[in-house]
Amino acid sequence: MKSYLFRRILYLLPVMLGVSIITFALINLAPGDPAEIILRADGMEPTAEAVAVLREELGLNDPLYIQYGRWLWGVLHLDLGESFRTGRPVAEELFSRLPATLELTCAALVFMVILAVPAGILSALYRHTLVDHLGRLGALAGASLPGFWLGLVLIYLFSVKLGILPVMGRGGLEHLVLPAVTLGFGMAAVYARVLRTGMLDVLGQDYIKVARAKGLKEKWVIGRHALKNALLPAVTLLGMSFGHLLGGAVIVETIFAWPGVGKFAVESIFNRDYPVIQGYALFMAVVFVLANLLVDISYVFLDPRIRLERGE
Amino acid sequence: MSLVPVLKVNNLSTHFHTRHGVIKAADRVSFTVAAGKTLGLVGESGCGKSVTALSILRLIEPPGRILSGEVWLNGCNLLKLPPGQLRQVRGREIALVFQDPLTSLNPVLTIGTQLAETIVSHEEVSRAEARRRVAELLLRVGLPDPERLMRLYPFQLSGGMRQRVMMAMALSLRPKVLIADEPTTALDVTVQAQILAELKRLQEELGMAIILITHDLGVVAAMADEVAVMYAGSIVERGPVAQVFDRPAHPYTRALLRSVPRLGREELVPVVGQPPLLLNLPAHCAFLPRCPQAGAACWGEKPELREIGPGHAAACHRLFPRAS
Amino acid sequence: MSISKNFGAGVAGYSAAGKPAGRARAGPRGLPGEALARLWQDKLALLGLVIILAVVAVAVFAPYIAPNDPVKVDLAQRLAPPGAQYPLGTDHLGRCLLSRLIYGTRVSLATAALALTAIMLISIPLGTLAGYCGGRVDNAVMRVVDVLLAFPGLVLALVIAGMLGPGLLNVMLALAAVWWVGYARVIRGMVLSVKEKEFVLAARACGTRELGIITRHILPNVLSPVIVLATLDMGKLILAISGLSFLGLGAQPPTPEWGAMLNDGRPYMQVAPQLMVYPGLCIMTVVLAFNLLGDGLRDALDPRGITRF
Amino acid sequence: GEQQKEVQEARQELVVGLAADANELKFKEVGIGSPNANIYESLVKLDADYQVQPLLATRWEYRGDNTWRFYLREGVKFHNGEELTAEAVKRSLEEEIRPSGRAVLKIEKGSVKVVDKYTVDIVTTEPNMRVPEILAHPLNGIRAPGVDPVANPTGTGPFRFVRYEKDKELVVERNPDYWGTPPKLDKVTFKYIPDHNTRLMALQAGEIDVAREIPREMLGQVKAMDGVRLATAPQGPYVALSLMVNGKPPHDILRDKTVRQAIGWAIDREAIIQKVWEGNADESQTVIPAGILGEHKNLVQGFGYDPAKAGQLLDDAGWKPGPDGIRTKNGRRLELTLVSGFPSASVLKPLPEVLQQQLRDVGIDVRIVEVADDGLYYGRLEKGEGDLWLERGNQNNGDPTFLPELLYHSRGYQGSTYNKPFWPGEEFDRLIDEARNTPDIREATRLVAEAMHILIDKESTVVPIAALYNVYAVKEKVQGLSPHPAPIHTRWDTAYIKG
Amino acid sequence: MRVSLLEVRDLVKHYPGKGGILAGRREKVRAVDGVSFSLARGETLGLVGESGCGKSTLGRLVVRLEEPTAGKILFAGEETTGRTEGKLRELRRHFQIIFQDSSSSLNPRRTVGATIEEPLANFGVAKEERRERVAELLTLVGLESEHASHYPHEFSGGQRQRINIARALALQPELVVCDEPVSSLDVSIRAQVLNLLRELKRRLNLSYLFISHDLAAVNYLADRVAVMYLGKIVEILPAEGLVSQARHPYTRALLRAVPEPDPRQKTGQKPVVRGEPPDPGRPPAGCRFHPRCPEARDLCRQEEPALKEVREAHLVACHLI
Ligand SMILES: Nc1ncnc2c1ncn2[C@@H]1O[C@H](COP(=O)(O)OP(=O)(O)OP(=O)(O)O)[C@@H](O)[C@H]1O
Ligand SMILES: Nc1ncnc2c1ncn2[C@@H]1O[C@H](COP(=O)(O)OP(=O)(O)OP(=O)(O)O)[C@@H](O)[C@H]1O
Ligand SMILES: [Mg+2]
Ligand SMILES: [Mg+2]
Repeated sequence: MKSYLFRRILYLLPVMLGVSIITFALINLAPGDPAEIILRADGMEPTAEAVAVLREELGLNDPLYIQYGRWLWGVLHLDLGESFRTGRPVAEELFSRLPATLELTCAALVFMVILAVPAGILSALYRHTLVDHLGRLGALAGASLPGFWLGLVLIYLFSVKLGILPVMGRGGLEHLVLPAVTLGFGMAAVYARVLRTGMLDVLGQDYIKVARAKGLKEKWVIGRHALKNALLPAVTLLGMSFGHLLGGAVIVETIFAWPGVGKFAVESIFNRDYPVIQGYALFMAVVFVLANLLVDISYVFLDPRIRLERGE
Repeated sequence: MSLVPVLKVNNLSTHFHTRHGVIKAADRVSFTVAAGKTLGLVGESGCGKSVTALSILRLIEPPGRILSGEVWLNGCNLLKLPPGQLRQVRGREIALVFQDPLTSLNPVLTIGTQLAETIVSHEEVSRAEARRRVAELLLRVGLPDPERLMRLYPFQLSGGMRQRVMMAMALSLRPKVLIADEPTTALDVTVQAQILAELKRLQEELGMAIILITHDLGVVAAMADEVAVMYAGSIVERGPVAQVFDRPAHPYTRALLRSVPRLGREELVPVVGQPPLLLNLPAHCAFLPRCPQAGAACWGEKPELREIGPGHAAACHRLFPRAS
Repeated sequence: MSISKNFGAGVAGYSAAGKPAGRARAGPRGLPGEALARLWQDKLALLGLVIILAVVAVAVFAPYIAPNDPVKVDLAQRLAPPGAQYPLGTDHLGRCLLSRLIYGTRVSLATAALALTAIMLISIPLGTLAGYCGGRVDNAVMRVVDVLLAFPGLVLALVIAGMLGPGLLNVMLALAAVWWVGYARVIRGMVLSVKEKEFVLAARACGTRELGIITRHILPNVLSPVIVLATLDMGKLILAISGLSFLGLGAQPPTPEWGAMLNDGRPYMQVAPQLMVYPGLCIMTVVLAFNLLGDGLRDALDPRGITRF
Repeated sequence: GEQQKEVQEARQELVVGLAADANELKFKEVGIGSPNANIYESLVKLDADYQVQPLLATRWEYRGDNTWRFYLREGVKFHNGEELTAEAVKRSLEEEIRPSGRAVLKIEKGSVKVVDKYTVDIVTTEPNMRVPEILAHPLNGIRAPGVDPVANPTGTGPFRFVRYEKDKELVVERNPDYWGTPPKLDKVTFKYIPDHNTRLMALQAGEIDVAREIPREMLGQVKAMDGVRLATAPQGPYVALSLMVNGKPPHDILRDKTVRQAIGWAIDREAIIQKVWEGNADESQTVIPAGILGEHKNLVQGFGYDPAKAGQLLDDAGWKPGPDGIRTKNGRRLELTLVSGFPSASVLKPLPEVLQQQLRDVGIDVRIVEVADDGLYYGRLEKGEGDLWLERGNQNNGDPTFLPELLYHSRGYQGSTYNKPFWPGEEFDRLIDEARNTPDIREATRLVAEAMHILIDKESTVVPIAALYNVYAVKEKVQGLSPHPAPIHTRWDTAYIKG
Repeated sequence: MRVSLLEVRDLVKHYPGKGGILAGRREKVRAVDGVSFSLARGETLGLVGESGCGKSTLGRLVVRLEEPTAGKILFAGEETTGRTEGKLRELRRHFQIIFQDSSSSLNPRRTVGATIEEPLANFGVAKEERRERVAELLTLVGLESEHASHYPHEFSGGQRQRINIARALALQPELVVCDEPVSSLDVSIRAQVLNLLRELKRRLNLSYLFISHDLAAVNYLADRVAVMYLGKIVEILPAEGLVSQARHPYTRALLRAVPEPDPRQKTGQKPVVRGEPPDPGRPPAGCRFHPRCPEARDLCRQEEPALKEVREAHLVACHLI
């Protein structure tokens, strides 16, 4: 297993290299000359000479691979350049906002699991009953709701009308509720559907029949034999959901004035703060890759088939 | 035969209600098994063997439904038992072994856990005691080094070992009846021979009754004392193995026996036509379209299973000139 | 020379029953006719289909259905309540809300459909090639896929759209650039499994050329899960597009696009909630319809659930 | 007496909701940008009419030879207890104010001379008659020497820095040792809430007391809210269309002044003000805040709404109505591109669509291009890709030449390259240059007003739409808050909470 | 001896072990590990062996659906190994294959007619003629010409296998590899298909390589029987002598393990060999059968026995003989 983990981590190297190439390439999508933008951001007039001087200074006239090498070298030293807008190191800016985003996405993930697991499982256990139909329709509707819409409606209801939850901002647990629900709801719907099919699959398996034939209590059959098998594949999906949540966080953070990287990224997009956008893409990729790594590792621990088959 | 039947199945009917119509997977199935004896249940794929087995344990799930019948064991009708008591019977009185030992074992639990939980859920024993008994059981089904084995997961075992584990699981509470649903179909012949021998030995030791489901006439011949031949959801012939093989009464049994290739035999006479679908079966004898001896009488209602000799019964109009 | 001279008549006595034995349960699924029959049973999926057909009809016939010019600004009529001239009232610039919603159908559907087309055009050849050729081609494609999958999809789409600047075309490009990856992977996986099927081997054994194998044997068998995926993804794409529009990266005024309309209506959330409610409902209904249909199609075409994730 | 009592009863804490956190921006220092938390004070300040008033300097004079003398207020202490002296002013102006600010003032190291403990001379490197007006900008606030302006911003203002969390909030507290009347508020918290709806709902829910930057379209609903009122500033920012006068085909239509003027007459400003902005704007068409032009503001006339006249002008210019209502001339359709994006497309919404409709009504077809920010806007402008350029501008100091020079002078402000498109001609340049070199502010203002007359009425390279004013949505319990037309000059020390 | 239609010499096929980049070390699976035999025109060679011993791999190698790792295959004297697919195509019409799984060997999205037509189209038969031949072929295998327009899922397993046979025969091949053609079929149908195959062989002078793990079925159809164990042929002998003259301990064990449908014999429940077939990734040293062989000796553990002729047309690979 150790060697599996080792290889799994080793495998990240080429992937991260590719990620870095794409991230680097992103800047070339943008209209306009970075030198010019920097000059403007500094309140200076981008005259032709000034641009030329700055281009030379920034090495923008070097061949792309040299620029890439230089950039990568910087990235490896956690130097993602400086924000055009704030003039501060991008890494620092992102790091300081990352905890807020992680807090939000993790809370949403937890909410998603809390909502989706019982919903998915109940609707599988009571399939073709009212519970199931309502669950299925609810899940489909949930997956069809635009998140920003839901967010604004939730604020209006729970904060303005009922006044039981804060409208916005990051703070205690009560601040987390609405954004996490907004963010997690759509994914929960998707997740519940996946769990339902997974559970139905498992319930049709022979070993479930065998467990019943052995005279095990139904609780035991579901809780021990069915659940574990049904939840295992769902674990992999957790990693993917995390990616979706990171994406969805952008909108939710903007609505709820949540001081995270997503909101920062949107602002940076509108300010054409390219180093920040670049850094954001890279950061999210790293977080996502690490999350998936975590999921894979936990999967290895959870699933004996993988744990014991690899290596040793 | 004056043997006392342990399990008595009477007029068991199980139907599936699907979009396309009703599938009469088991239609008024009746048979008995005596202690220490083996009943072989043979028939083509889809004729209702597994459904019958599952119905006995009441493991049928929607869209299937057990319509009628009685399953007598120890003086109780399993089909009428409240769920709590039924659970007590399952595993302790009747055990089940499936065809595919890989899918029958939960892939994420160790062998030891899966075996021990059977014991623990029926008897007030400590975990340690349960595991001790599991080890003993594993030795008994011919698996060496049980301590190590108990820590393994199903995928780490070979097919034969898994099937032995399944047997150990089934036998862990010394059930009176063992239902083995094609226990060796997935295995190679050499391994099949090992497993069958093991089964025979354990039956002698424990004195249990076995219902052996298979479509391999050879396995029936080797293992069973009595045989029941199923066709399209119903038993068409039932009787002591030697009699049925030597003097098959039902045209289907006869045709089947002639269509199986044997070492050294020169001609094969196939059963014509296709096996029927159990969907919306006609009212008459289901074998009629394939029957070489069909006559006008066969177009009437479905024939009943009737005695044609001691312990030997068949369901065919040609055997009994119409009485009514 | 005719075969009959060689073969003579059929081998007597083995004739199988006259009709094909109509196997209801057995056999691989995925025949158009049978799938449709199964879909017919699924009332929710039918509902989805009906909605989608209706929406497509609305999109096509928008000029004939819309009561007013969708971009005609009439400040005197601003935020008018529903009435004879404006069945759903007007927006903040006095434009007919209903007409805008009707024309918005065109924009939203067309954008999502175009993005989807681009996704297909990239992913089907690449996925098929990777799965069928294996080896180095597969490796190359899959490494690219791995790398793109290392980014959270929506994040990458946002960043690309952000880099390219606002505009529906850019949003479409960004989504296509990110979205094809999942398809390529699914298609490759399916091609791999179909490639191993014995009918492919049989085709090769009887001398069918590679191209024939791909087009006649592999692609048709890969297609139905792709259709399911595409149906479900139409909904997801519409959502993603509206989300990006919400952030201000999408449609340019005065294009009546639902996401942008929603965004425009936000300031009036409390005084004229209909400006947000109707576009939101439109998005939700259409996405729901695609989800319903996709779900039903999945059950009908792909009962094994290859496309489940 | 009674008011005093109320003040004591209520908790004197104010929470202000803002759209964006500008504190982190390059060259902005915590507490100065948006919002100005009144931590720092400049030597002089701008009153609501853009007139320069004493603040840390009680008096100032121009002594010839590019020398401006300022007499400091005595006994003023920084928040860290140090005294405000000429030395501190020198250091602050020469070292701590960002280079661009120094460039505007035209000072460099050594330009500020300590005359005595409370007197400084500012000797500009070239003539600059607008020093006091420029110094009024809060960015030129005086910093305590030797203090980290990010971690611990320290000035002389009525509020002291407490805490700053990026993207979340900035908190300041009352400065008990303030040299003037100490503020009534104990604490002010500025929260950053980018989404307008959320900001407004936060106000409704009572999480904030003041919401700034509420889109004008939303003000109608704010008025209807219980316990919320609007606090408005005198007019400040302007909205105008700048017209490309020397574009190359296809953007050469507006070379014709008649067409430019037709556009001026085609815009129904009243409808825009009343319907789009719900009455929250003013008619003024001077571009420069009317307060700055003062008595001379009537030199600029602007346009009225007269579609018939607009049509006539277009007819005169040879553009005749075509079958679809769009005018044509020699087979060419009257199609113009409107670029919206200064300072950003989102703040100008939904104006482009309204203008599109109004111009269409006189037979001009308009294509809208929205660009996200000023950078892209300038980029487009430099390439000359557009005819009509929709801008919202405002002015933060008292220098009347600032905006005209920045936007329309051929030289541009510090030599911009993008002014040519809207250049109204030599005469304009001459007037602005002269204004800049006139020490007397009233005369300077008159010259600027004349220049604006040329810009708007004569050459019509700019078609003003309206003057705006800042509106804050304020909880009723908040009293004494009077927003400044330029938001950065707003003072919070006069506000208090009524119990 | 007749002219060999098929000649297989020292054929080897190794597969990389399972697992991708992330798996541990990979073991080569020696699916076919040095197999030689020949097959005469009109002859049927039966191939038996336990699951995973390499029967199907051998079959696929023979019809050149796989590239062998080493060894030669000659078809009617022409080498088929080492040819490009283009050069191979002309030869393909002479040898065809029928697979075990009757349903997965038919494309569910093509009609039966299209499926049977495909080989004809590939070799340039005109459209009209194809129609006719499809009808003929369908009748030949006991179906009806109207069935051409139906889809595979409308047929039962036995009928589907008939369709497969029709397709295989479309090009009038000389050799047909039957890879367990009846294993997936119901007992009552097996005999139909076996008889059909036998009848076709007789009529069309076909040669079969008939693969099965069912000794009785092999014995019924084959002229000679080859027994495979872990990638190697351990015994080849004429079918008539299978029951009485088999010499290899494995063949004998197989024969005894097969349960006969005769209650008086009660065969098939005596464990004749111990243990289970080993993993082809790690074949044991020496004789591959030695760990399970009741008569194994030291020599068997060390040295691999070669296939030796013990009588005419009877070869055995065992040290004990
Ligand atoms: N869940 C189900 N839904 C619908 N029909 C079912 C279901 N389970 C079984 N059947 C039907 O019941 C009939 C009997 O099935 P069963 O599994 O008992 O056959 P079998 O004799 O065990 O066959 P095999 O030899 O293939 O195991 C089949 O025709 C099948 O169509
Ligand atoms: N494409 C492949 N890649 C890797 N290993 C393979 C491949 N095909 C077959 N093998 C391996 O080669 C060995 C022989 O397989 P083969 O299918 O030839 O056996 P078989 O005798 O036909 O078995 P069965 O009776 O189960 O059909 C097996 O261990 C199998 O796992
Ligand atoms: Mg069964
Ligand atoms: Mg095989």
